[in-house]
Amino acid sequence: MNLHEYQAKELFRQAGMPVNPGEVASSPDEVRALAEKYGGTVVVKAQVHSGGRGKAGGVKLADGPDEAAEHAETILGMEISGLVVEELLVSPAEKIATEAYVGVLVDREGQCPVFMVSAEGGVDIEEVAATNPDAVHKLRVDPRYGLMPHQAYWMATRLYDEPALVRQCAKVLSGLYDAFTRNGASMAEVNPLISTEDGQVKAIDAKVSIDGNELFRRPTVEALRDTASEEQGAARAREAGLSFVKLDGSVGCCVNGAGLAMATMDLVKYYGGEPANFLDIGGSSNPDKVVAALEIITADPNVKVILFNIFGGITRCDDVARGIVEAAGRIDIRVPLVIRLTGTNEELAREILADAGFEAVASMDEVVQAAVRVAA
Amino acid sequence: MNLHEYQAKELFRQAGMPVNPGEVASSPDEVRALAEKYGGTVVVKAQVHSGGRGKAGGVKLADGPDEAAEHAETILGMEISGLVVEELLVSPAEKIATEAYVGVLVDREGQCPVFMVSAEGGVDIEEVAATNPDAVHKLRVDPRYGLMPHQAYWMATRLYDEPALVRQCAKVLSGLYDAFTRNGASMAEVNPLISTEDGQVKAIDAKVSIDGNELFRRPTVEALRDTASEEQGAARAREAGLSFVKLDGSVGCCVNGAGLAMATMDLVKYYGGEPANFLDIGGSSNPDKVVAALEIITADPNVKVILFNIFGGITRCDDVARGIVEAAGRIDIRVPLVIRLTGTNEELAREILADAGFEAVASMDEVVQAAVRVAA
Amino acid sequence: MSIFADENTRVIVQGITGRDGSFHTRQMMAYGTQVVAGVTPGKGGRRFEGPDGIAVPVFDTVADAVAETGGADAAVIYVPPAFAASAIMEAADAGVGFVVCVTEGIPVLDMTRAHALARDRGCRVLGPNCPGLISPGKAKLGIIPGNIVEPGPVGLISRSGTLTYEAVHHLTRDGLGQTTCVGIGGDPLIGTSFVDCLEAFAADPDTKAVALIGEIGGTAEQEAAEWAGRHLEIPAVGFIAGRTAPPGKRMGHAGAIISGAAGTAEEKTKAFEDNGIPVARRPAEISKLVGELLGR
Amino acid sequence: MSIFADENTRVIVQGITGRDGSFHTRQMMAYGTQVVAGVTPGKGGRRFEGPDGIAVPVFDTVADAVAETGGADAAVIYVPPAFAASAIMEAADAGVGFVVCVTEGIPVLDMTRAHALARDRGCRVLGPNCPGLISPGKAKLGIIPGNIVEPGPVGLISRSGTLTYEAVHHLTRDGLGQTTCVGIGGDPLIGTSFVDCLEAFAADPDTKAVALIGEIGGTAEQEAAEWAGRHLEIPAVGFIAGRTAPPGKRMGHAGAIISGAAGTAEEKTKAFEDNGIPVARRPAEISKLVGELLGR
Repeated sequence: MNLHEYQAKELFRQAGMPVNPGEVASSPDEVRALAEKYGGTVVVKAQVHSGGRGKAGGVKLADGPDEAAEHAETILGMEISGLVVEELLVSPAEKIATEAYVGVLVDREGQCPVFMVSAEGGVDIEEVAATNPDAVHKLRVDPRYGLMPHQAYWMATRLYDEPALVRQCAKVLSGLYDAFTRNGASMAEVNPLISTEDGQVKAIDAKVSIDGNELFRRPTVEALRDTASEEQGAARAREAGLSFVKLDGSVGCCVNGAGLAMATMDLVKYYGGEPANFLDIGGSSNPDKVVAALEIITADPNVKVILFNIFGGITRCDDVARGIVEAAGRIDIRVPLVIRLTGTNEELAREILADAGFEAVASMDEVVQAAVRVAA
Repeated sequence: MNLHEYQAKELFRQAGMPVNPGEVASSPDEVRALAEKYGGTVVVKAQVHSGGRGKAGGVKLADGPDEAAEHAETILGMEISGLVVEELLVSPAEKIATEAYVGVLVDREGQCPVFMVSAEGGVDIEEVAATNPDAVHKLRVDPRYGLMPHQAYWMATRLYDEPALVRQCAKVLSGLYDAFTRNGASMAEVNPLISTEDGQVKAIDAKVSIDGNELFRRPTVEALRDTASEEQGAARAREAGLSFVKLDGSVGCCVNGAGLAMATMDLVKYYGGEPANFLDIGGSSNPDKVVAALEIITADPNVKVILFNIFGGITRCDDVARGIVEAAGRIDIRVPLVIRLTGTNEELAREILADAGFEAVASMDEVVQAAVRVAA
Repeated sequence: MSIFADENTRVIVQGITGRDGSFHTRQMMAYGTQVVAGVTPGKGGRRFEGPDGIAVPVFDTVADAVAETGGADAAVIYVPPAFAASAIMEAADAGVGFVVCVTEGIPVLDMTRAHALARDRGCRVLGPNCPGLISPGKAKLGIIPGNIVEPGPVGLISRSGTLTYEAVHHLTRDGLGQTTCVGIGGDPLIGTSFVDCLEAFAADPDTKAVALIGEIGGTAEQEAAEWAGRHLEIPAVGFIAGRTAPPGKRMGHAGAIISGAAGTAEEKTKAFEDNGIPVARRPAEISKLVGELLGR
Repeated sequence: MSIFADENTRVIVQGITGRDGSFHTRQMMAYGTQVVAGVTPGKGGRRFEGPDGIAVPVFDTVADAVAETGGADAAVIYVPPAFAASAIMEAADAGVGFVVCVTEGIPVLDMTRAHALARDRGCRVLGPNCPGLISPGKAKLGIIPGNIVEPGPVGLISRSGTLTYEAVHHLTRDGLGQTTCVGIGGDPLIGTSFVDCLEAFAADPDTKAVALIGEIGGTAEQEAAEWAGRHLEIPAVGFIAGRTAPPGKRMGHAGAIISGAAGTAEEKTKAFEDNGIPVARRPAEISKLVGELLGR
């Protein structure tokens, strides 16, 4: 789950990190009032879950309240990477001396948090890593010890020479690690971390992604979710415990298991069709999940056929069959279903489906070809 | 640094542990008022840094306010292990079903915290360990992981069978570990941890010792120090950064290094004298420490001679010599000094002492024999 | 032979009294797996009724289960995600040498600690978020359906669950039985990698070919391809799920996400092919390619 | 020969710019110790002026010191107690294989973590709260005065600082030089035990006798006595400080406390004597007993 910049900054503040001031506004008048309050030059920044806000015109400097309001007028409602800007963060402009990058995420290979820091901040860090890898310093954190003081200090000395800045930066890095672990983040970064002309190190941007698996035990973080900015079907899928990603094709897919779901999409494409979605009804399923899956898929007007591909393991085929039958009774499924069920309790499932007038095939190639035919 | 029961209980409460209610009083009237407030039977407990308060008559049940006040009258001012009782903890009596012991301290061998738990609580745990070792369960905590949930649970199952009590006990143990680490304790124990007739697990006693080396960074814990209950000279020694233990003999000892200080005491005894104290002026010394050491030693009326035994390493002999000269000028040293200095800057030290009219010998046996002679 | 587990493996089941745990424990026992005990905190002292009148004792802790049953070689974990990392740590701490964690949805920071402890204690973890493994005709630890496998010469390794079944199903139907089928799990942090499994299969004289079923995200397939290119003497076949997945979107599995330009199906396919591993375009093709390489 | 450090040991000093650090670093350098660099956070880039016009570079971090000076075998730590455990962890983490920590007063819970990391990284810690070691004529790491030692056949191990000097002083005066004198430290949690030192001395062909200077508290002397009884082929002499110490009182050293009936001087003396190790009653007697055992 991605957080907005202003939310991420608040988590950073709670972890004791120095963050530039700022408040959120959702109208030009509010932006004007904030610019008046701060005085001088202010920065107006679109709050959307997307990189490249600057390039897209979503970040503007304003020399006073009028200009700030004008910018707000332009940016509010703008679309950035398909997301509509509904909130702006207004901050006083800082006198920047240097810009650095600091970030922490989970390293698959090391199976631990890994910091990436670079004295070259304010730019795309992936690009820095690609063009000038020596400028990016990596440090793995042993999860048994957490970030040790000497590690934070070592990283800080990669970014600054001046001892006072090094000390401040080491604190920032410890704070960042705290914010990362205390909130169950999968990624937390500051880009840029600035030093000001008067020798202060502070974060003027913030990006945090939360590990979805942490949210059940972090209600205050879960409360930061901006459901308005989610894609169609995502909220409903989440509530029902389904994994769902909307795509542009016409073959709705309902599969158990992420790997099989991807392979099913791939096979739809292989046979000349276009998948309408990724949808994994998950491991230990119950009929309600199937109902929810059908509701989500049928809400997409592009869908011309719904393909079930179920291989029973921990999921029992009879549960899925019951779900299909129940859903067919509860909601209006206006497109054909093509069903493949095999594995645990397969026979029972076929009986349930047959009793309700559905037929199921046993082969994946067969069912995908059938679906593509129907959608064509 | 030892805490009083009521202070330890407060730390336990802060760590989320279930602790029986109670308030501190220092007069019979206050005790009467508390007994009235709680109603029913109350327990009145002497707050002194000593085990065996019960056996000494410092813990009494009272059936009402009058009896409580009577007990207070008896216990206040009582001496337990040489310590005068000045405060009482008053708590409502609990309906006890079972009594267990849980404690955590630092294990030298494992170099980690170690829990000791026993279903046989309310008695001397060292005695249980000696007479029935199988009744005491030990569990080492890997400091890299802290107390893991399964470890707390495992210990809890050693104390209780009923799942509800096990769950409560596991929480108590996690809380105890938190209280232990968060406050820089070297020992924390609950004896007894009770289960009540209505199925509640709670601490009705509490004992915590704080690692003295932690106090510099824990001002709120340092504030719990009860200087009134400290032995003579202890507070002054602590302020001056000296290690000091009062003994009963007549040969005052001022030595650098704990090992040498002990060996000096032993040698005093070996040659037929009795040491008046253990005093280590520490590693990197400065003259002020020597002055403080002399003040502390001379405050003891039993002292008939002061023996300096200094072997210079990190301590420089000249610093000690300067301290002796300065102290001789500042305070009235009414007993003879016998001095032995050798090691780093020994020559310089001898010159400084000679200039001020003091003489120093080079051998430890020599100086100790001289001191014993003077004290005899 | 087989890898990681066989008919002699003594197994403890953590979460044995839960819905999934009890269902799959019965399936494991019915398949012939030596389940010696179960663990569910608060349910110690009961007995778990398996199929055919066999019952096993239930304990409150893994340590008790290990102590009271004369030792266990492996633990299979079916506990909810909030407690699963702790369950792995409990098993590793009790000296169990092999832990299969079926649970999906464990917080990744919990897993950094659980994997660290498992390494410290010399415990191999399979998963989490994996279907476990099955050594056909010998034992199954996890949830892979027993009726789709057959003993034979193929070793199978997969990041997926049901996609594994799909592939195995074809192999079995085509007469290509398996030594062991291992589902290594779809999480970003898993205890046993493709390479670990390849090493084990390479050391198993009965395994004559290996099928590697990967998916988008991470670099585990690339490392496996490189290892196989250098060390593997038996033929291997690859498959990658997620060719049609858009970048930046998590495809169900926490580990299945293309970050920037890294972890794409193209990259992984290329790594396989560069190391002499043909890549199937459809799940059904995996078996075909294996058969060809084995000269069937 | 000597144990743990000699003239070829390349040494880094942490806290080199402090009062004690700079004083003792100059003493170490004057003794001939190969000090290659110093570390003080915030002072990187300066040079530390030793005796005889020799200067060494100062770095902000141990990692930089190791990288820029072509490696170091040992680090000696003179930093305040609040930062000393962190300094040990920094050195161990930077791959330094031997760390001598002179600092006294480090919180014991900090040390549980520092010792764990040192073990994880394969780093031997001497101390904390120790005077370090001296291999006469070769090198000194720590604060043992160089003028009281001489090369010779005796290995000395002690929990104390100045009491060590006292004992060494007598040995030297009696013509009994030393291979290495090791102060293992007076804290309850120390990185190198009596037994570790005994093992090292036992493997050193030049060490012909060992003196063990213990004190009240803990069981380290008892373990050493038992080990020596079983494995040590050269003669050993013991001494225990604290015969007159009352129980339950900490005698300066955090580790020197009699808890209940355990850790008394009597118990330790008995352990030594039961294992054939004569125990001196006065510090001056240590040298006498060593001389007798060596037939001098």
